[in-house]
Amino acid sequence: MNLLNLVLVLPLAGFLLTMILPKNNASLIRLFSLVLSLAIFVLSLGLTSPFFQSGNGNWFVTDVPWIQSPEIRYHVGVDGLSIWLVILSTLLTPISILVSWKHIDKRVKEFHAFMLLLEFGLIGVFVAWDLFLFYVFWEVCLVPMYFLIGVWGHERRIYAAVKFFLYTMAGSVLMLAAMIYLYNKANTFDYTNLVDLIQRGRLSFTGLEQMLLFLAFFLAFAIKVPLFPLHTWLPDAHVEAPTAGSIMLAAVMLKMGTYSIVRFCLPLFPQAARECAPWIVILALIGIVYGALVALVQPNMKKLVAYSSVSHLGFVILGTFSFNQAGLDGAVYQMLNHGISTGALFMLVGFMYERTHTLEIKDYGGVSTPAPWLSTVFLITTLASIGLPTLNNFIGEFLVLQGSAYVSITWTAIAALGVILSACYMLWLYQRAFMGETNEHLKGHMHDINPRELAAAIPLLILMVWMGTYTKTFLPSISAANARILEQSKAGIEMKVDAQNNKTARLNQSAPTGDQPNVR
Amino acid sequence: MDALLFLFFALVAVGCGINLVVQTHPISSALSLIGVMGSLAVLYLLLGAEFMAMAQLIVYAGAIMVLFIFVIMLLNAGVERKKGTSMLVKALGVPALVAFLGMVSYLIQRLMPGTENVTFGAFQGGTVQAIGRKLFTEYLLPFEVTSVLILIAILGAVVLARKEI
Amino acid sequence: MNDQQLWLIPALPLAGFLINGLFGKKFPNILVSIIAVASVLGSFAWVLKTLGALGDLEHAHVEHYLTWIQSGPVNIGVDLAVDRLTAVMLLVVTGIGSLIHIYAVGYMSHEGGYYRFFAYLNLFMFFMLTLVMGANFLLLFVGWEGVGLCSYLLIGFYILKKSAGDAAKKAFVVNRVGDFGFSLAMFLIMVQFGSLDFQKVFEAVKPLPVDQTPGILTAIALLLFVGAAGKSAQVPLYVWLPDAMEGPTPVSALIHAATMVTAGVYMTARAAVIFQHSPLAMDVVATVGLITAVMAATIGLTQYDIKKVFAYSTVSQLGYMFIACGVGAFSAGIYHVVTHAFFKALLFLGAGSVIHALSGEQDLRHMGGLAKKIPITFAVLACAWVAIAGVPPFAGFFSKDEILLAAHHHAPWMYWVGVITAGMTAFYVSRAMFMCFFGSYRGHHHPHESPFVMWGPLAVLAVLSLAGGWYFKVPHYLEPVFPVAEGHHDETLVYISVAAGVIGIGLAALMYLIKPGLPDTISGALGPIYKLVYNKYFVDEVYDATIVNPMVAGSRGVLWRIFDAGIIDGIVNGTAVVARTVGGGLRLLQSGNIRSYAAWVTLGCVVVLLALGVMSGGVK
Amino acid sequence: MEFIILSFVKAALVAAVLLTLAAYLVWIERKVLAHIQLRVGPYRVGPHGLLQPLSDLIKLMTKEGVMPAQVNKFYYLLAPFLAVFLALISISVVPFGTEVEVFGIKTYMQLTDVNIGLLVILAISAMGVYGIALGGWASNNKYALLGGLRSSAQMISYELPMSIAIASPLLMANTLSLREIADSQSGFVWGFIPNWYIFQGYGTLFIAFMIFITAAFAETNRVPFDLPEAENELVAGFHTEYSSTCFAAFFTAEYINMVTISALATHLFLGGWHPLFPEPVAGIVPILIFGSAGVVLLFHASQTSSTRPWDRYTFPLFGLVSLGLAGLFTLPMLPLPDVLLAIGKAIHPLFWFAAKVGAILFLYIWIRGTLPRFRFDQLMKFAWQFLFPVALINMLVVGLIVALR
Amino acid sequence: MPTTVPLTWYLILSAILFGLGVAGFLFRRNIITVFMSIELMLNAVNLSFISFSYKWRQVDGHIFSFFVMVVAAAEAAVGLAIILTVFKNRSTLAIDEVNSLKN
Repeated sequence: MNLLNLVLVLPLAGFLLTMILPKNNASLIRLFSLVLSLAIFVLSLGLTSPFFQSGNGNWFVTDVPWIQSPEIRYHVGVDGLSIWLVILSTLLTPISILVSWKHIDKRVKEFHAFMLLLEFGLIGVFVAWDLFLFYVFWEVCLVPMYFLIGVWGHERRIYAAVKFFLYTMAGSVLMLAAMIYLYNKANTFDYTNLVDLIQRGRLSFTGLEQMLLFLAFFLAFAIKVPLFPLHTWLPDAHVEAPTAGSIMLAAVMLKMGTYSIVRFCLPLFPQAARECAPWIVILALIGIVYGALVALVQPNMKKLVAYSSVSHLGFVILGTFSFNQAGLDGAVYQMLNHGISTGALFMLVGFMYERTHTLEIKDYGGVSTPAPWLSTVFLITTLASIGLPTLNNFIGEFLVLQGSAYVSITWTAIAALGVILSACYMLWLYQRAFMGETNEHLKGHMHDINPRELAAAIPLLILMVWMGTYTKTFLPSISAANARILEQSKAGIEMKVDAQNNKTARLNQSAPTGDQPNVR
Repeated sequence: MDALLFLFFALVAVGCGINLVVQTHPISSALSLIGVMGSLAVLYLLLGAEFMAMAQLIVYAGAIMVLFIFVIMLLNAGVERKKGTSMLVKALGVPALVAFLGMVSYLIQRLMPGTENVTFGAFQGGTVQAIGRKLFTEYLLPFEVTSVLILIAILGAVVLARKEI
Repeated sequence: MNDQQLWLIPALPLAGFLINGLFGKKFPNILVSIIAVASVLGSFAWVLKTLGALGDLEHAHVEHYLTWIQSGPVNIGVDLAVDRLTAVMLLVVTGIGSLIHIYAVGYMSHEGGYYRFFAYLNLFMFFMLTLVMGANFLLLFVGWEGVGLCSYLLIGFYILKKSAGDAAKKAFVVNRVGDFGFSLAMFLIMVQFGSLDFQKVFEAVKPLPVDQTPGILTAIALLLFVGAAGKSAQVPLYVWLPDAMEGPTPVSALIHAATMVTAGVYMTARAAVIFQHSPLAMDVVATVGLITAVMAATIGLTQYDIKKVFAYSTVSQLGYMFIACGVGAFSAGIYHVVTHAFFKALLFLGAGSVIHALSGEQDLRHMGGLAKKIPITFAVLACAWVAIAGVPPFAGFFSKDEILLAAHHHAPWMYWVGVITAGMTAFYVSRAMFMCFFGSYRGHHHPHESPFVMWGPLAVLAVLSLAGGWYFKVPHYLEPVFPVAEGHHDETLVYISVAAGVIGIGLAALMYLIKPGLPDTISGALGPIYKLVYNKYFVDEVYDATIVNPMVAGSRGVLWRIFDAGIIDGIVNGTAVVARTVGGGLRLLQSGNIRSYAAWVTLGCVVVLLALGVMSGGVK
Repeated sequence: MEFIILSFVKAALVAAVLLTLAAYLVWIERKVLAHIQLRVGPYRVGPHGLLQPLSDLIKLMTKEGVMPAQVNKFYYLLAPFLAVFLALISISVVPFGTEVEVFGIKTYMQLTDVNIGLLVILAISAMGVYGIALGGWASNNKYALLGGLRSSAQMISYELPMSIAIASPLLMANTLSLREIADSQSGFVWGFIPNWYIFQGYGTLFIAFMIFITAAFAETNRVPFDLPEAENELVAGFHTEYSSTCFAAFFTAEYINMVTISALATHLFLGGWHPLFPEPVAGIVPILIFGSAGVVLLFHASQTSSTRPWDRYTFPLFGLVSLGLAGLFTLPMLPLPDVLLAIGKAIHPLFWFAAKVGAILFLYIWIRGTLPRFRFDQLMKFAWQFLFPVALINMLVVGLIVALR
Repeated sequence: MPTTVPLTWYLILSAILFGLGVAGFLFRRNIITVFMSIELMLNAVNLSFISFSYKWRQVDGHIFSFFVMVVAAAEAAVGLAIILTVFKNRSTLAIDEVNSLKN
C-alpha cells in the first residue's frame, strides 16, 4: 500500500462513505467530503517528492495481477507526465466542493459522492499503466460526470448530458476495440510491456494496421480533448453543467484526452502518429482560430469560456504533434495551465451565476463597482487565460509555439493568431461584464467575493503566478518524462533511417567487392 | 437397470414436456414442468451429477417453481381463452422447429458416433467437494458476479413489485 | 557577477505595486502616495548608484538570476543587463517616472481609486524596467506585454466610461497584433540561432552577410518591426494611441508619450544588428516612420482636443524616431527618445495642468487667454513648445537635427519630407498654445493654478526640455553601442529645418493670433480634404468595416450559427436521423409480437446449425 | 437381489413405525396439551385413551369423503398424496442407529445411506410445499387458497435461514452424509460434556440450533407459525375442504415432517445416537429409566385405591413391559450369543436417538401449548429481517472459527 | 435389451425437451406458460451440459449448469415481478395484448 494507492483508494472510500452518511445532514456531508478531498490533496503532494530529488522515472509503482484471463494487471504508477495532472485533479476537487458549498442544495449526498467518484476515476486515468485498467477508469469518469450534468445542471441538462455521454462513448468504444486487437496481437494489456515490445521491435504492425489502431485511439481521445470538429458537445455540456461540473470537466477531464494522446498514441503508434501529424495539426490550427472566433461572438459567458477551451486545447494538440521537446513540454504545461486558468474562469462565472442566475453577458455590466475584488480576481484570471507573461499560460503557449516553429513557422503564425484573438474575446468579455455603468438589476444582488469563494480562488491565483514565474518546480520532471516519450515515439522512424544508413553504408562497402549476400 | 431408468424417466420428461405445452391451465403446465425437472434430476444422478441433481430439485423445483405456482395462484390465472396464433408463427415456426429438431438429432448422431454408453457410477466427479473446489477456485469470479446478479435481481424484483409502478 | 543587485531596480516598484494593490484600499491616500513615489524614487536612486558603480560601461554588465524556462534546446534565464543604451533608457524611465509619480499625487488627489492608480503605475514601472533591462528577447517580451497590460488597465482607469473601456481594449488588441509579429520573430530567432540572449544572438548575426535579397534575417527584422509598430503606434497600428488619451493625464504623459511608446524604438535599436543586416527592413522602417510622421502631423493640424493634438504629435514624433532607425542613425533615434520624453511629458503634464485648472475641459475651443490666469503652467508649457518646435538650442532641436541630417544622408527626399513635417509640428503645437493661452477666455469654468506638487515636476521637466538636448549628448554616449552616423554636419540643412519650425510658428501666429477667421476660411476652401484629415482619414472606420465587423459577423453568422450549430451538430443529429429512418424501415419486421420474434430466432438457429454442420463436415 | 429385499423390509418397517408413531404423536400431543391446560385429555378409548388414535383412524377412514363440486379433481386428490409421499420419502436417508448385524446380514439402521443425505432431505422438504399449496389452490375456496399461499410464502422464506443454519454443523463436520455427521460427534470434552455440535463453536452453533428449530417450526407449520391453518382467520387453512382420508393424509404428513425435522436436528446438533453420558453411566441410564418406570407402574398397580377400573390390568402390564425393556438394555452387559448381543448393542443407540427426537417433539408440543400465533406480516418480517441476517452472520462466524481452527 | 444407453440419447432427449420449450414459447399465449417454456429450454440445456460433463469426465459442465440455474432463478424473480406488474396494470396475461412497444 504505497502512497499512490492510498491516494487512489481514498476517493473511492470517500465515495462509499459518503453514500452511507445520513442524507439530511448536508453540512456534515459537505464538510466530510471537503476534508477528505483536502487530505487527499495533501497526500498527493507527497507524490511529488521523488521528482524533486531525481527528476525522471516511474515512481510508486504497483503491479499485481487483477484478472488472470485475459491478463489484466493492476499496474499503476506516476511519472513526470502524470504526476502534475494527478495533483491537478486532487487540487480541483476540494475547490469544486468548496465552490458548490451553497450552490448545491438538492441531493447533496449524491453530489459529493459523485465528486469523489469522479476524482477517483480521474486519478485512475492518470496513473493507470494497464490499458484495460485505463479503460475502466476512463469509463468510471464518464458516469459521475453524466450525472453531475444531468441532475444538477440547468434547463437543458438532459440534452447536454446525453450528448456528452454519447459523444464520449462513441469514441471509447472504438478505443476498446483497438485495445482488444492490441491484446490479441501482443498478448498483454500492460503499457510498459507494450512499449517495450515495440521498442525492441518484437511487436510490429503493418502500416494500415497501425494507422487504424492509431486512429481508433486518437478518435476517442480527440473527442475528449475536444479537437475540432468533434467539439460541439463541449459548449452544451459546459453551459448546462453546474459550476463544479464545469470546473472538473474543463480543468481535468479534457486533459484525459490530451494526456492519453501523449501517453498512448505517440509511443504505441509512432509511425502512424507522425504520418497523421500534419493533418491533425491542421485540425488543431483550425480549432485554435475557429474556437477563438466563435468565442468572440458568444452571448453566454460559459459558452464563451467553453469555446476558448477549444482554442486553448488546440495549442496542446499542436505542441504534441510538433514532435519535439519544446512542443511536447509546452503541450503538457499547457494542459496544466488550462486546467488552472479555465477552471478558475468557470469558477468565477459560477460565482456570478450564483448571484444573478444568469449567464448572458448582456445581463451584466459594471460589475466591478459593486464587486471590486471579484473583478480583480476575474481580471487576473483573464490575463492568465490570454497568455500574459509572468502568468502561467504564457509559458505553455510560448513553448508550444516555439516547438511548432521548429517544424513550420506557418503553423506558428496561424496559432499565434489565436493568441491575439484570445485577447479580443476575453477582454471584450471583461469590458462588457465588468466595466461601465453598473447594470440596474444587478444592484443588490452583486455582492463582492466572500471568504469562502476567495479561499477557493486564492490557490488558483497563486498557481497562476507560480507556474508563470517559477517553472523549475514543474518543468524539469515534465521534460524528463517527455524526453522519454519522444525517444519512444521515434521507435520505427529511427530504424527506418538507420536501415537507410546501413544500406548506403553497405553499398559503399560492397561497391568494390561486388554483390554480397544479404545477411539480414 | 440404467437403460430402464433412463427410458422411464426420459419418457416421463418428454411426456411432462408435452403436457406442459398442450395443457391450457398454467397450473397444469407448472406441475408438468416440475415433473420434467424431477425426471431430469434422476437423469443427472445417472450421469453422476449428484450435486446437480439435488440442486435441480432445491433450486428449480423447490424455489423457482414454487414462485411460479405462487404467482399463478396469486393472479388466479385461468384457462387460456383462445388459441390465437398468428399465421406467421405457424408458417414459420412449425417447419423451423421440425427442421431444428431434425438437424440437431442428425448432427448429434453424425458428429458423435462412437460415444460410450452411460453407466451409473462411471463418473464420480460430480461430488459436492469437487464442485465446491472448482467453484471457489477457478470459477470464483463468475461465482461472485452471479451473486451480484442475484442481488440486482432481488432489487429489481422489489422495485418492480412496489405499488407505485 | 551579480554584484550590482540589478534586480532591485524593477523589484522596488513591484513591491510598491504589491503593497498598494493588496492593502492600498485601507491606507490613507498620503500613505499610498508615499509608498508609490518612494518605490520609484528608490529605483531611480538605485539606477544612479549602479551606473556610478559600473563606470563607463564599455561592455554590457549582465546578471543571471535563475533559469526561467528549460525545455530541450529552449533555455531562457531571468537575466538582467545594463549597457549604455539601457543606461540611457533607465535614466529616462526612472527619472521621468519619478517626476510623473510626484505630479500624479497632486493630479489624482480628487479621483476615486487612488490606490489602484498608483498600484498600476508602479506595476507599469516594474514592467518597463524589465523591458529595458531584460538581457534576452523573452524578458523584453515580458516587459513588452506587461506595459501593454498596464496601459490597458490605466486607459480603462475610469471604468464607468464606456469609451475608456473601448479605448483600453483597442489598445491592448492592437498591441497584441504587434506582439504577434514580435513573438513570431522571437520564435524564428530561437529556431535560427538557438538562443534568445541578446549577446549570443547578436554575436551570431554579426558575421553573417547582409541580406541583400530578402531572407530569414529580413523576415525576423520585419516581424520585429511589426511589434515595434504596434507598441510605438506606427502606421497602420497607430490607431490606439489617440484613443488612449481616455486615461488620466499622468498616464498619457508617462506611458503614451515618454516611455512605453518608445519601447518600440528601443527594441529596434536593441536589435540594430539584425536590422542592419537587412536593407529592405531598414527601408521599410524608414518609410513607415516617414508616413506615420506626415500623416499624424496632418491630423494633428486639425484636432481640437488638446490631448488628441499632443497624441498625434507623439505619433508623429515616434515616426521621426523610426526614420532615424530606418536610416541607420539609431543613436539619433534614441537621442530623440530622450528629448521627446522631456518635452512631450512636459506637454502632457502641462496640458493636464490646464485641464486640471479647467476642471476637466479638454476642448481647445473652450479655452483661450489662460496665460494670465495660470502663468506657471503657461511658462513651463512654453518651454516645451520651443523644444518641440525645434528652436535652437533647445532639446528638440538637437535630436531632430541629428535625424534630419541622417535622413538627408540616406535619401534627400526623406529629409525634405521630414522638414515639412517639422514645420507642421511647429504649427500645430503653436496653434494649440495660441488657442489655449492667448486671445480671450471662451470657457465657463474658473481656472485656478495647480498646486506645487504638480508644477514642481513641470519645472524640472521644463529645465530638461530647455537644456536636456544640449546637456545630454546621447549619440556620443552611445558610440560604443552604435556606429556613429556618417556624413558631415551640413549647416545649410540645419538652417532649413530651423526655418521650417519658425515658419510653422509664424503661420500659427498668423492664423490664430492675428487673423482668427483664417482657419475657417482655409478649412472651408479645402473642403473634403479638411474633412478627411479632420476625421483622421477615416482609418478607424475603415478598420471597423474591413476587419472588425466582418470578423464578428462572420464568426457569429457563419462559424457559429451555420457551421457549428448547423453543419457539425447537423451531422451529428443527421446520424441520429438516418439511424431512425433505417430503424423505421426495419421496424416493419418488428411486429411487436414476441412469438413471431421467436419464430425468426428459431429459423436463425436452423440456419446457424446448418452452417455449423456444413463446416464441420456433418452434412454432406 | 438381497439388497432389494432388505430395502423392502426396512422400508416396510420404517413406514409402519413412522405411521404408528405419527398416530400416537397425536395422542401424545393431545395428552400433553391437556395436561398443560390442566385437563385430562383423551381418556375414554383404551387405557388413558391409548386406543384413541386407532379410533380416530377408523373414524377418518369410514367417513364419507366429501368432494366439493367446483374443485379440480385431479389436483384435489393429488395434493394430500403428494404431501404424505414426500414426507415419507425424506425419512429414507435419516439413520436411526449404528450398523447392526442381524442373521449374518450387516446393515445400517437406515433406509439408504447416500453421501448427500442432507441435500436430499432439503430437496424433498423443499418440494413439500407443493402438497399444501396445491391442496389450497385445488380446493377452489378462498380460505384454502389463502392458506396455501401463506404456506408457500412461509416455507420459502424459512427454508433460507434453515438451510443456512444447517450449514454451520456441516462446516464443522465437513460432510453431507447424516451418518458421518452423527459419527463425528462421538466422544466427550473433559470426559463429561458430550462432543455435540450444539455445544461447540463458542455458542455459535447453539445460535444455529435455535435458528434451525425456529425455522423448523415454521417449515412444519406448527404453532406459533401455523398461519396456513389459522382456524380463527382461515377456518382451517389449506385443508378446509378436505375430509376423511385426504385430511388424514395431510395430518400424517405434518406429523411425519415433524419427526423428520426432529431427527435432522438430533443428527445435526444433538449428536445423533451418541449418549448424553460417558460409557458406564450411559449403559445404565436406560435400564434405570425403564426399570424405575416398571417399578412405579407395578407399585401403582398394587395400590387398590385406583380410581379407574382398567388400571388394575393395564398398570401391571405396562410395568412388566417396562421391566422387559430394562432387561433388553442389560443385554450387552451379559455373556450372550452373538445374535442377542447384536440386538442389545443396536438398541442403545436407538434409545438415545429416540430420546432426543422425543425431547424435540415434546418441545414442539410444549411450545404449542405456550405461545400464541404470529400475525402474517410479523412472520415474514421475522424471517427476513431478523432470522435471515442473524443466520448469515452466524454462519460467517462459524466459518471463521472453522477456518482458524 | 441392453442395460445401458448411449450418451447421444441423453443429448437427443435434451434436444427434444428444448424443442418442446420452443414450441411452448411459440404457441402459448399465457405469459406465465411462455415463461415456463423458457425454463424448460434452460433445463434442456442443463441436461446437455451435464451429459457433456460426463463425456469428458470434467466437472465444468456442472458448474455451467449451476450458473444457468442461478441465472434462471434471478430471471424468474425479475420476470415474475414484471408479470405481476403487467397484470396489475393491464389485467391480462396474454402476451399478444401486451403490445405497447408496437408503434
